[in-house]
Amino acid sequence: MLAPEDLTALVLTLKLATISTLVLLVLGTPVAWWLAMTRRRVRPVVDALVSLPLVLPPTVLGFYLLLFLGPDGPLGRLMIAAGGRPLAFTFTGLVIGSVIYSLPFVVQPIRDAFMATGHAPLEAAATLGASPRDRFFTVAVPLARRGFLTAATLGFAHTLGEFGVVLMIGGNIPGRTQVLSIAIYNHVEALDYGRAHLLSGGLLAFSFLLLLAVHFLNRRFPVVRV
Amino acid sequence: MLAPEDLTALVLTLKLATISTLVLLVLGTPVAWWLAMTRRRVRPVVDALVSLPLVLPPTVLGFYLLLFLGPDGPLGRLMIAAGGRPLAFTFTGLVIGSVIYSLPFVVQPIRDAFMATGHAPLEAAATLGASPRDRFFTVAVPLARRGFLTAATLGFAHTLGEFGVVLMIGGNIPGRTQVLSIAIYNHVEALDYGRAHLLSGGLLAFSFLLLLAVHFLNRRFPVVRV
Amino acid sequence: MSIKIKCRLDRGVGTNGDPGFRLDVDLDLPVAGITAVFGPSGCGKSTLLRCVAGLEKKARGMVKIGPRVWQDDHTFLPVHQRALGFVFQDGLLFPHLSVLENLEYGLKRSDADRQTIVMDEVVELLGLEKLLARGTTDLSGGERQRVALGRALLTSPDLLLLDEPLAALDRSSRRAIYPYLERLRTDFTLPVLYVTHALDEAARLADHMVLLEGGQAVNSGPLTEMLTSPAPGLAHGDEAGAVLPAWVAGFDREFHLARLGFEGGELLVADTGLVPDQEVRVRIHARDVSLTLEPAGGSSILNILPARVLALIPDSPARVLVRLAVGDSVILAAITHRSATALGLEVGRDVHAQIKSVALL
Amino acid sequence: MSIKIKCRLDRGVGTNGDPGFRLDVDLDLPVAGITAVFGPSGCGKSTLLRCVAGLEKKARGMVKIGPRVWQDDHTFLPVHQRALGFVFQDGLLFPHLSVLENLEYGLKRSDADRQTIVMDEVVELLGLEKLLARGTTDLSGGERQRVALGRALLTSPDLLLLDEPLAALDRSSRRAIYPYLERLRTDFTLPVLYVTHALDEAARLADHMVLLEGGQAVNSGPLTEMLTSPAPGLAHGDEAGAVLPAWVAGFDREFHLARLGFEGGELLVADTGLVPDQEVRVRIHARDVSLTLEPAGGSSILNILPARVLALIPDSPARVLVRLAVGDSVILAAITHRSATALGLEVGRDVHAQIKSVALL
Amino acid sequence: AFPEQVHVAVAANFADCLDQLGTAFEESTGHELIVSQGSTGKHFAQIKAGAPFDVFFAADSERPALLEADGLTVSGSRFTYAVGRLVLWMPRAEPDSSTSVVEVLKSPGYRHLAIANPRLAPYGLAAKQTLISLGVWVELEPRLVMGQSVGQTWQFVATGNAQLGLVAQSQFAASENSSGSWWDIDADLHDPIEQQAVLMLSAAENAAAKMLMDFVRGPEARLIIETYGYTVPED
Ligand SMILES: Nc1ncnc2c1ncn2[C@@H]1O[C@H](COP(=O)(O)OP(=O)(O)OP(=O)(O)O)[C@@H](O)[C@H]1O
Ligand SMILES: Nc1ncnc2c1ncn2[C@@H]1O[C@H](COP(=O)(O)OP(=O)(O)OP(=O)(O)O)[C@@H](O)[C@H]1O
Ligand SMILES: [Mg+2]
Ligand SMILES: [Mg+2]
Repeated sequence: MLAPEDLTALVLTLKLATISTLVLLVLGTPVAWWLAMTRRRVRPVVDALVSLPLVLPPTVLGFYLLLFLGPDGPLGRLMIAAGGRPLAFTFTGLVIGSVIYSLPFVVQPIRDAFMATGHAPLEAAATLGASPRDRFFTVAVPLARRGFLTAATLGFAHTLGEFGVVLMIGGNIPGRTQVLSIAIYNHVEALDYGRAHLLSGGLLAFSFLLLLAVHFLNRRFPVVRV
Repeated sequence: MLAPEDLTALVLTLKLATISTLVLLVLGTPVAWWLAMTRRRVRPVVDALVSLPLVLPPTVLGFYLLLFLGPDGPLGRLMIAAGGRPLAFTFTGLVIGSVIYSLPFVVQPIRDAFMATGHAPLEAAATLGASPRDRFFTVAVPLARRGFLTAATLGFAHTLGEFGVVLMIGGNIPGRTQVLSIAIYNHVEALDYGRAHLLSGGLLAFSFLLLLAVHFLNRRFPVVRV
Repeated sequence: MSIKIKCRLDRGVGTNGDPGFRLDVDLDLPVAGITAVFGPSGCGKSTLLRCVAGLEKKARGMVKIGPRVWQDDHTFLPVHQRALGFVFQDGLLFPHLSVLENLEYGLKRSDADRQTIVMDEVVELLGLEKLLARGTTDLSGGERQRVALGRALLTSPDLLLLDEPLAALDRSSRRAIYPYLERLRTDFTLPVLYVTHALDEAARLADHMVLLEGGQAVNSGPLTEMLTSPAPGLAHGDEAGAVLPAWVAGFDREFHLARLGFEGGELLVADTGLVPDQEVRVRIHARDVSLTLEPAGGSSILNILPARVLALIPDSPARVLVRLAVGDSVILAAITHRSATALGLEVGRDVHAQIKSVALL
Repeated sequence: MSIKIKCRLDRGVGTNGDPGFRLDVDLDLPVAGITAVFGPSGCGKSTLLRCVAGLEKKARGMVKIGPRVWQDDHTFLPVHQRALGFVFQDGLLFPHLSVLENLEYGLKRSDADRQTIVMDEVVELLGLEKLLARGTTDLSGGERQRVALGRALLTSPDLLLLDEPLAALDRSSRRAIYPYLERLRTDFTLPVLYVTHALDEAARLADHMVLLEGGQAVNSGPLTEMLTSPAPGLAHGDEAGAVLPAWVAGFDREFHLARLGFEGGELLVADTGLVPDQEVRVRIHARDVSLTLEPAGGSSILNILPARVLALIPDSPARVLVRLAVGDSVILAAITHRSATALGLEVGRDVHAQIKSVALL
Repeated sequence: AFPEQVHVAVAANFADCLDQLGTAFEESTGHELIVSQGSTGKHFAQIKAGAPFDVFFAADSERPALLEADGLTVSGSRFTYAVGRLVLWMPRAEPDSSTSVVEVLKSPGYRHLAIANPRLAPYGLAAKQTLISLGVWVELEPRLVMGQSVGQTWQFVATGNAQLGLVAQSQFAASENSSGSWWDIDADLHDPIEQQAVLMLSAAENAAAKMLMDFVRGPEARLIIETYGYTVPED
C-alpha cells in the first residue's frame, strides 16, 4: 500500500526523530539544569537565546544554517579543514538542524521541572552522601520526570512534523534526507492528494498511538507530587 | 530603511502573535487544568490529541485547515449557514491556524506546572473559604506562573516564526495576511538576500530583547519554589 | 446541640495484602469547647480532621455542627462553604504570597459581619509583626506554624480544626498562645478539634477528649473523666492526674498566693493575676500527690487535704494509682507499692493528700 | 577533642530597614554525647545545623569535628563529603522513592566497613515494618519523621544533626526511640546536635546544652549545670530541676524498686529492669521537691534526704527556688515564699528534702 | 557503461512530468534518477551551498542563467525544456465558453482570485503580466490571494477557498479534479514561461547526466512533456 519511497521516508523520519530527541535530551538537560540552578546575571540572556531559534521561519533558519554549514560557512570550512565534508545535505546536517530548531521545546519544560523541584531534595540527598553528579541522576532527574516527558514529546513530535529546516539543509534527497513531512508536502504540491491523505493519516495514527502509550505509561507510574 | 510592505508585515505579525498568544492562553489553560486534575480514564487520550497538531508538517496541516475552513469544509459550511463567510484568507483564519498549531506548546507547560503544584495548596485555599473558581485564580494560576511564562514564550515565539500554516490559509495578502515570516521567506526565495538578512536580523534582535525583558522580569520577581 | 461526626473512609489498600488504613468513627461532641484528639502516630488524627473539613471526598457518613448539616447521605457541602478554619500539620502557607497576604487571604473571604477575630490582635499575639512583609518560603518552622494558625483564626470560623498547631513551638511561645485559644472557647464559644501529642496541652486546653487508635475512637468523653477513669486511656504513668474546675475564693496578698475553692476544699496556688470569683481549671498530677496518715507539720507543702481512698489501681510493678475522694472531687495519687503497704492503704481508709504543686491551667 | 563551631551568617536583609537575621555563634562542644540546641522559634537553631552541615555556602567560620576540619578559612568540605546525618525539620523524604528506598539511599552511599547501624534494627525500632513498601507522599506526619530519622541513622555518620526529629511523635513513640538515641551516644560515641523544644527531651537525652537567642549562643555548658545554674537560662518555673548521674546500688525485689546511689545519698526508684552497677541519670524536678524541718513519718514519700540550703533564688512573686546541697550534689526545690517564710529558710540551714518522684532518664 | 545515478533537482510544478520522463529514461538507459523536488529559489540557494545536484530543472530561466554566470554550470548546457501555459480556472462553474476571460475576471460573482506570487514563481509573474495586459490588475488587486508556488495556488482554488485562479495547464494533467470551467490564457498576454535546465559543473564527468540532458531534448521526452500541458520550443 505504501510506495517504497514513502517507506524509505518513514524509516528516515523515525530515525531522525529518535536520534534528534536523544541528542536534544542529552544537550538540553545540562542547559536546563544550568538555567534552573544558576544565580548568574547572564541567565536571562541565555534563557532568551534558547528560545530564539523559534522566532525565525523554519525555512529561513534553514537558509542560515545552510550558509553556516555550507562549504563557505564557518562550520563547513572547519569540516573541510579537518579533512571532512560539509554537513549540508547529510543526515548529520539534518540532525543538527532539527536539534537547533527544537531546542526550546526541550530546554524549557525540563528547566521548569528542575525549578519546581527546588533545592531542598538535593540538599537532603547531599546530607545522605550523594555527590552532585549522583544527586543529579538519582534525585533531580527522577523528580523532573514529567518535564522530561513533555520535552521528549514536544521534541519528538516537532521533529516528525519538522519541515522547513530539514527541507532547506537536507535538499530533499530521497533515501538520504527526504523525510516523511517533505514527502507529504510533495504529494500535496504534486496534487497527489490520495497519497498525501494516506501518509498524513498514517503519521497521525502512528503518532497518536505512540503519544497515547507514553501518556498511558506515565499514568500507570504517576509522577509524585512534590 | 524598512520597506513599507515589510513594516506592514511586521505590525501584522506582532498583532497576530499577540492575539494568538492570548487566545492560546485562554483556551489552553482550561485544557491544561483539566488534564492536570482529572482522574478520568480518557486523560491520556486527550493528552495525546493535544500534541497531535505538531506531528503534521505545517504546510500540510495548513492544507487540511484549508479544507476544513473552505466552503465545503465543516467550519466553512457552518459559517456560511450562519450567514457569514469562510475564514480562509482572513486574519481570523490565521489566528485559528496559529492557535491550533501552537496549542501543544501552551498546554503542556501549563499542565506540568499545575501538576507540580498539586492539590495541597488548593485544599488550604478551600479551607480558607475560596471557591473553586477563586482558588483557581488566586492560588493555582499564580503558583503555575513559570509554566504560563514558558507557555507564553513558546507560543509567542512560535507564532512569530510560524509560517507553513499561515502561508497556507493566509493567502499572503499584504496588509491582511502577509506576516513577517512569509515576507522574509519571500525575500530568500526571490534571492533578495539583503532584505532577508535585514528583516531576519531585526526580528531576531527584537525577539531577543522581548524575551530578555520577560526573563529579566521573571528574575526580578522570582517565582517561589513550592 | 452537639457536633456529630460519623465517618468512614478506606485509604488505599496496601500492597502485599496489607488491608490499608480505615478510619471508622462515630463521635458526638459538645458544641462548646475544645476537643483534644489524641492517639499514636498514624492512628488517623489528621485523616479525621480532613473528613470533617470535607477534604476527603470519599468519606461516607455525617458531619453536623449544631444545626448545620455539612454532610450526610444526601448532602456534601464543599469545603469552601464550610465555615471552618484548618491548620494543617505542615502549615501549607501560600508560597506566592507574603505573610500578610497569607493572613488576609482567609480574612477577605469571610463575611465582614462575622469577623469576630481581628488582625491586629492575632498579629500581636502570635508575634508576627516583624514577619508581615516577608515571604513565606524562608520562615523558620515555628514561624510558619504561627502564620498558619493566624491565617485560620482570621476566617472567624464556626469550627476550628487544628492539627498539632503548636508542635514546632517552644514552651514559652505556646504558653503565650494558650490563653488566646481559651478565649476562643469562652468568648466566642468556638468549637475546636485539636490534634496534639502533648497531654499537658490537652489538659490545659481541652474540655473533651477523643482517643483514637488504628482509625477507631477507642474512648471519648469529658477531659476530667478521661484523665481519672481507669478505663483504657490516659490514667497511666506520668500522665495520670485529675483536672478540677475551681474558682478564686480569696488571696494571700503578702505571699502572692490565691485560694481556689473546689468541690471538696481549697487549694493555694501562685497568684498569676487572678480576679476574685474567676473560674479556673487546675490540674493535679498523680505524681505530685503524696499521702500521709497524719497531717505533717513543718513542711513546705501548703496543700494538705483530708481524703478517702476510693480504689487502688496497680499501674506498674512498682507503682500504684490511688483514687481519692476529696470532698466531692476525685483526684489521683501515684505512690509506690512499698509506700502503700507501709501505710496500710486500703479502700475506705482516711488519709491526707499532700499536693506539692498545683498546675493552674 | 571537641567539636568547634564558629559560624557567622547574614540572612537576607529585610525590607524596610529591618536588618534581617544574623547567626553568630562560637561553640566548643564535647565530641561525645548529645548536645541539645534550645531556644525560641526563629532564634536560628535550624540555621545553625545547616551551617554545620555545609548547606549554607555563605556561612563564614570554622567547623571542626574532632581532628577533621570540615570548614575553615581555607577549606569548605562539600556537604556530601561530610559524614553526617541530618534530619530536617520537615522531613524531606524523596517523593519518588518508597520508604525502603528512602532508607537505603543513604545506606548505599556510606562505606560498608563503617556501617555500624543496621537496617533491621532501625526498622524495628522506628516501627517501619508496615510502611516499607509504601510511597512517602501519603504518610502521616509522624510516620514521615520516623522514616527521616531512620534514613539519617543508616548513613552511620560521624555527627548526627537532628532538627526536632520527634516533634510530631506521641509520647510513647518518643519513649521507644530515646533508648536508641542514647545507645548512639554510649555504644557508638556518636556526637549529636539535637534541636528540640521539649526540655524533658533535652534533659532525658542531652549531656550538653546550647541556648540560642536571636542568633547568638547566650549560654552553653553541661546539662546538669545549665539546669541548676542561676545564670540566664532554664532554671525557671516548671522546667527547673537537677539532673544527677547515679548508679544502681541495690534492689528492693519485693516492691520492684531499685536503690540508686549518687554523690550524696541514695534514692529509691521504680525498677524498670535495671542491672546492678548500671549508670543512669535521674532528673529531679524542683517542683517535685518539698522541704521539711524534721523527717516526716507516715508518708508515702520514700525519698527523704538531709540537705543544706545553698541559696534562695526568687523565681516569681509567689515562688522561690531553693538550691540545696545533698552531699556533693546540688538539687533544686521550688516552694512558695509563704512556705519559705513559715519554715524560716535561710542559707546554711539544714532541712530535709522530700522527693516525691524521681524521673529516671 | 555501468548504471549510474543522476541527481536531479526539479521545480515542483515539473516534478510529476519528470517522474514519467525518468521512468522512460531509466528503461532506455539503465541509469537511475534521484529526484529532489522543491522550489527553484530553494534549489538555487542549496546549489550555491554545495548541494550535490547534477542536473537542475528550474521553474524559470533566470536562476539557471545566474548559475551559469557564476560558472557553476557546464557552459552551453542550458536549454529550455518546457514552456508553461497559463489557465484561468473556475472549478465551481458550469463549463462555459461564451464568456471571455476579461468578463469572468471583472464579474463581481467571486471573492478571491488566486495567483502565484509574482516575485517567486514564473507562473505568478505571467499571471501578473496577463492581468496588467488585460487592464484589470489595479481593479483586481484587492481580491488577489497569492500562493508561494503555482502548486499552492492550485490548492487555494481546488479547496474552494478561492473561487478563481490562474494556474498551470500542466496541473490539469496531474490532477483528477479538473471540473468546472477553464479558459486558456493567450500566450501573448505575458512573457513566455520558460523553464530551463542546466548541467552542473560538478557533473561534467557524469555521462549519465549528459545522457539525461540529451534524453529530455529528444522526441520521446517531447511527447511526454507535451502531454503534461507544456509546449516545447523547437530547437
Ligand atoms: N532568606 C532569609 N531572609 C531573612 N530571614 C531569614 C531567611 N531565612 C531564614 N530567615 C530567618 O532566620 C531566622 C532563623 O531561622 P531558623 O529556621 O534557623 O529558626 P529556628 O530556630 O529553627 O526556629 P524554629 O524553632 O521556629 O524552627 C528566622 O527568623 C527566619 O525567619
Ligand atoms: N493513600 C493512602 N494509602 C494508604 N494509607 C494511607 C494513605 N494516606 C494515609 N494513609 C495512612 O493512614 C494512616 C492515618 O494517617 P493520618 O495522617 O491520619 O495519621 P495521624 O494520626 O495524623 O498521624 P501523625 O500523628 O503521625 O500525624 C497512616 O497510617 C497513613 O500512613
Ligand atoms: Mg497527622
Ligand atoms: Mg527550625
